[in-house]
Amino acid sequence: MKKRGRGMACMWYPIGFTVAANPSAATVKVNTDGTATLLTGTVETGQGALTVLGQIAAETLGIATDDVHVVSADTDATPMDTGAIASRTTYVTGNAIIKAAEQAREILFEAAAPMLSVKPEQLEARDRKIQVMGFPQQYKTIGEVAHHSEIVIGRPAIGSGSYNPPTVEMDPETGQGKPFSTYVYATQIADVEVDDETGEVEVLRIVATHDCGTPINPMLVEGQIQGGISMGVGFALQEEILFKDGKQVNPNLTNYIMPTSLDMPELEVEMVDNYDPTGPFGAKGAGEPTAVPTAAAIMNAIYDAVGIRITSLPATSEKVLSAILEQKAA
Amino acid sequence: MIVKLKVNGEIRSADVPPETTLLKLLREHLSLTGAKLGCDVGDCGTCTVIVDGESVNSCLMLAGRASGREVTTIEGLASSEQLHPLQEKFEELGALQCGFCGPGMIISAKALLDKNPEPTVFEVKDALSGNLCRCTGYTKIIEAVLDAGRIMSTSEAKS
Amino acid sequence: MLAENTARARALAGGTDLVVDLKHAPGDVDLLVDVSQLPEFGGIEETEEGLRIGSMVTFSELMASPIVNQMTPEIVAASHTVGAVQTRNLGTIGGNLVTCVPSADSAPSLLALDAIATIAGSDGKRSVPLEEFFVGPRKTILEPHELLAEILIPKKNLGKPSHFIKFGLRKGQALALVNVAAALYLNNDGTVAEPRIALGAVAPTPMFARKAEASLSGKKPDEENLLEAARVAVGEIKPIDDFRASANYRCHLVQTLTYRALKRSTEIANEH
Amino acid sequence: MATKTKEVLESKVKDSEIEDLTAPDNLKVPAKPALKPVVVPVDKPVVYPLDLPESEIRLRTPAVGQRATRPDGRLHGLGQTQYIDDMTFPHMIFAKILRSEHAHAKILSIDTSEAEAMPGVLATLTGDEIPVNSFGPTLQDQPVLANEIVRHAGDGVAAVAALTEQQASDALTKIKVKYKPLPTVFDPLEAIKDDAPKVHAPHSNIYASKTIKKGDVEKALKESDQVFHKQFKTQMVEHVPLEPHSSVAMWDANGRVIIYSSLGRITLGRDDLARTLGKPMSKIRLVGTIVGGNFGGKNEITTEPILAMLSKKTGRPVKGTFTRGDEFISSTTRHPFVMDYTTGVKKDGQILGRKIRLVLDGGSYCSWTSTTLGKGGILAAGPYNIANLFVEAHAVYTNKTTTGAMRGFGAPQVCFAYESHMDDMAHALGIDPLEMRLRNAFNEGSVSPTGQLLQSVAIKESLQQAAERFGWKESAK
Repeated sequence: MKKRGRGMACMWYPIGFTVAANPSAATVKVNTDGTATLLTGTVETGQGALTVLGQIAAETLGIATDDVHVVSADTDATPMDTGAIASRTTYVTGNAIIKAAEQAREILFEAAAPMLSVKPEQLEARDRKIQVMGFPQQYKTIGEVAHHSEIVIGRPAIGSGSYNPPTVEMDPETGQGKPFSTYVYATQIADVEVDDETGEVEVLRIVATHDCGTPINPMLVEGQIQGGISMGVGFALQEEILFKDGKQVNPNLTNYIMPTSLDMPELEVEMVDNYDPTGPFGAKGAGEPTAVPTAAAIMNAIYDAVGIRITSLPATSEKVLSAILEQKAA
Repeated sequence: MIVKLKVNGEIRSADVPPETTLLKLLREHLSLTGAKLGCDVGDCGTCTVIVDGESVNSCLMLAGRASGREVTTIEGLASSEQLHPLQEKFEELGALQCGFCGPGMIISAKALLDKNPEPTVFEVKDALSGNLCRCTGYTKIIEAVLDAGRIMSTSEAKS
Repeated sequence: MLAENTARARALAGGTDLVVDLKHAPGDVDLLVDVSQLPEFGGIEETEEGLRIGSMVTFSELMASPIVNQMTPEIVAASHTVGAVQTRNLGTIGGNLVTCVPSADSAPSLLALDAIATIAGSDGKRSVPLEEFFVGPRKTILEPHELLAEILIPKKNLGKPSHFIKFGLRKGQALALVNVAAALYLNNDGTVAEPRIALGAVAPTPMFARKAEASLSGKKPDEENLLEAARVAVGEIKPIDDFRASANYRCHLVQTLTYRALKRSTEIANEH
Repeated sequence: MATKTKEVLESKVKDSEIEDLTAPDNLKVPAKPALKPVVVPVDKPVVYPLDLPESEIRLRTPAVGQRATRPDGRLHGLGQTQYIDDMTFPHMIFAKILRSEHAHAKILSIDTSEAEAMPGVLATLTGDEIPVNSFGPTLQDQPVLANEIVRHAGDGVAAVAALTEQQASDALTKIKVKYKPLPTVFDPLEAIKDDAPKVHAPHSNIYASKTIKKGDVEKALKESDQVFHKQFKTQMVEHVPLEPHSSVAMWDANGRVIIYSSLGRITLGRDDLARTLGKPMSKIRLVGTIVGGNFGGKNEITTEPILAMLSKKTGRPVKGTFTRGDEFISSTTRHPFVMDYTTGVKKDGQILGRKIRLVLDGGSYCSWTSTTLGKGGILAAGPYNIANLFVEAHAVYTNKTTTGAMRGFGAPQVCFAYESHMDDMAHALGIDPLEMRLRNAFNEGSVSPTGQLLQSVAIKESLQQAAERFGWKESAK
């Protein structure tokens, strides 16, 4: 018979390396038509890093996402970056990009100030314009200013910056210290059905609410959460590298069982409204934490459905059935 | 052996060893690298192409068997003026992340929509179950296929 | 051609298994003969004797066939569980049977309908019950010069109430831990006639649970009798322990799923 | 392979233009003149949309917060994204790696002479030829190609470069490696014992430890109304990026090496290459492209130095792409954890103290284990205010596949434990699991297990928002 159950799990997860320095550097070049090029040493691994980093550069310069071309991942051309790891790209590389773009923007402000008969500190960059704060009717387009700065004044608008999350070494005895700059938080709730005669677990639905600070690109954050959950479902129920005499027995996708489209539940994904003052425009990160609470939520749902506590992953149908039978025997 | 086939509407031929798979023929002899090699044994679906209207794992089909047939790869979906509705929707909804599964995924979806432009969610999942994706959880992919199907069925109704 | 080059020649059907074998052991085969397009091995048709399914019919063709859907819907259901769309488009029913792995998904639902295998060889054709076609893991009755030509579902079994259940480690593209197909008729007095219980992945070859069938024959299909048949079936299987599942778990599955398949078959019979 | 394929074809392509192309016997020239000449492969570019309008959302300001489409999204959909394995270079050859079948053995000899004589083979490589044959993000304990000891079934021991991948694979079977098997240990709880076989003799199998202490946990457990204990275990998991690891190396006449790689971190990748190849960083160019899935599995070098050395030996671009099997047995995996949790609570659900012991199966090499150990240990108590805490975490070597970075660095493992434990306690105390969590969860300004003041905390908000969306109260049994 199929039995329904629900279970929740929450988690916390840090951004960046544990204590160790993990800097990023970036260079932003504004073209004379007001578009820009961002140079970053990070690598796009599918998460949408280059899109998000482009958006951060665009935001700082007051231009649109499409105005920024991102050049990445060439040690001959791009600045150093610790890389696509530890959910650090939006936060660490993003902060470096803001510094670089601000430096370029400052050059634009200094060029625009006399053009607009104000001081540089009175200016802001918005909607592809350099405009006077509190009196936006008075503006020059970024293209005009960038052209003027580079071609007339002879000062190209280019900036470089770097960022490393501030941490404090952990005490070797007590572990006390500040290993990370910031953390994100999340909850997932799973709705499952357990067949108590075969042990088969079907995950019907997962609700996920994740804090990532400001979502720079909500569509990409949703994608991270959905993908992380699929990894969590595999971790919970099916995936395991098995060994015999020290050799893997299932090193292929026939017998290493990861979720297919038919194995994924309905997903309902939301972001928790939050703002981290240390992050770029309040952002933290979203990559890894999405895969963290899924298995725990599913295990708690299995408990709710059939009253068994799975203490070792994955909860294969065989393991679940044998726990059910043990419980009946007891 | 010489294999002659029609790929994306063009007649192509190549002289290949008989054990060559259709995937190798496409990638290494015809420079069509859209279909990917992910497992080489038909588990992952990244090599999916359409042969005479049916989706197949090109890593499991010997090139000789494709001789005289019509093959559609991911490179054959768009025209110079427009994207295929699937390509359009996959882009718009951010359905792909690393993108490695994308060509196979879109080809499988095309094979489905060509026969059934208004599939149910289950039918979409079923049609894509031979295409593994590790990044997306399939959610946005399924949405994009459903959306593309709607575009395809309305444009068909109009014409 | 195969007859002339027996030792290292293989007939290529859909290729979903054979092409993989070639990649793993390229030196084992010197000659491949593509039989997938031979017209005499294709096609699905209703004949005097029953439903004839050419061995080179793909699983997708089976699923799309109106005759198969109408007359033997469980063969459609079983075909649907084979791999994924891409493999079903290439993979043939004959290839699946000839490869003869214990978990061949097409076998149990065909066995349950007493399917007959027709074999073509250099010296003519012969027919055997499908059960006898399977000799051992990856070993069939076929002589090197022979090919599986077609499968026949006898006329009397077309429309026989039947149910197929595949149990795998996931829903998409799964390998079976256990396959169960049941088929039965109900007599006018409501008792069971000609019950068939065919099992896959629990013995060296796909098999019938003959004792379980006998235990149910002529009895009312009530819960007790169906459960008893399922229990008897467990005694007939020879499952292995492997990394996918223990033999013990496969026994549990056979009992549960045999009961369910019989119960569903009974329900279908009552609906008729 | 002398395979002959006899095609018996029934063409489904009806166009008369290719009627004569479907002749079954491909060795014969078509008997009648073709209607159109046969198009010889000419790498004619496929027609793509060239100048479609940009999606409106990418043109909006402000940029932050927009659901902007990815610039690579369209290329993905068109099949135009160039992954490493899609790249070819003139005169490019292919490398394959022979891997150990032994979980632990001393290499007595490696004889590549027969392989070198195989058709198409241009070079072989063993670990002795690599200038600095070790790497690793924390401890440089992993050989690029093992030349003394293999520590898991999957260690590379030799490489071949040949004109085709098949020739390279065929040649691997001709390499003769003599091994002397050594005692093995696979279970981390066995490996932690003093008398266990040493994976990196003479060093202890315990190669990293971490402790976190806060308050007085023993006292807290004594003062608790109820104390719960449970052990949890997790399994080894593979990243399964759909794109297998792939690289191409080109050693040029100036002694500069250009490497295209699926690595997810090129700056540190170049550091590793400079070290292993013994070259100045300025002589190495490492280029990444979009990675076809990483999840932590592409965060260290694998074949790059091997390809570079083979390129140096042959003067040709050398490509090496993992098979799916290589991906499983030789790339890193997620650490199995053994986790002992002891927690003391008050009747109202407040957690007074918690004691945790984590043992990480570190596999054969350190890789990113130190990071996993650190994060796992710090996060192990959960997002809860626990005044009295003791966490000890140890990583141990075993003769299994190397464990390394994988999405979450130990967090999914400890979350499985602390959240399962949380529900057990809630059920025992008769408290709703949501309420149990809300009573203990961090607030803004809470102090973390390491004494850090936490800011931008949103754990309670996430719990409440999820409960509301799910219908937690409504679905109570």
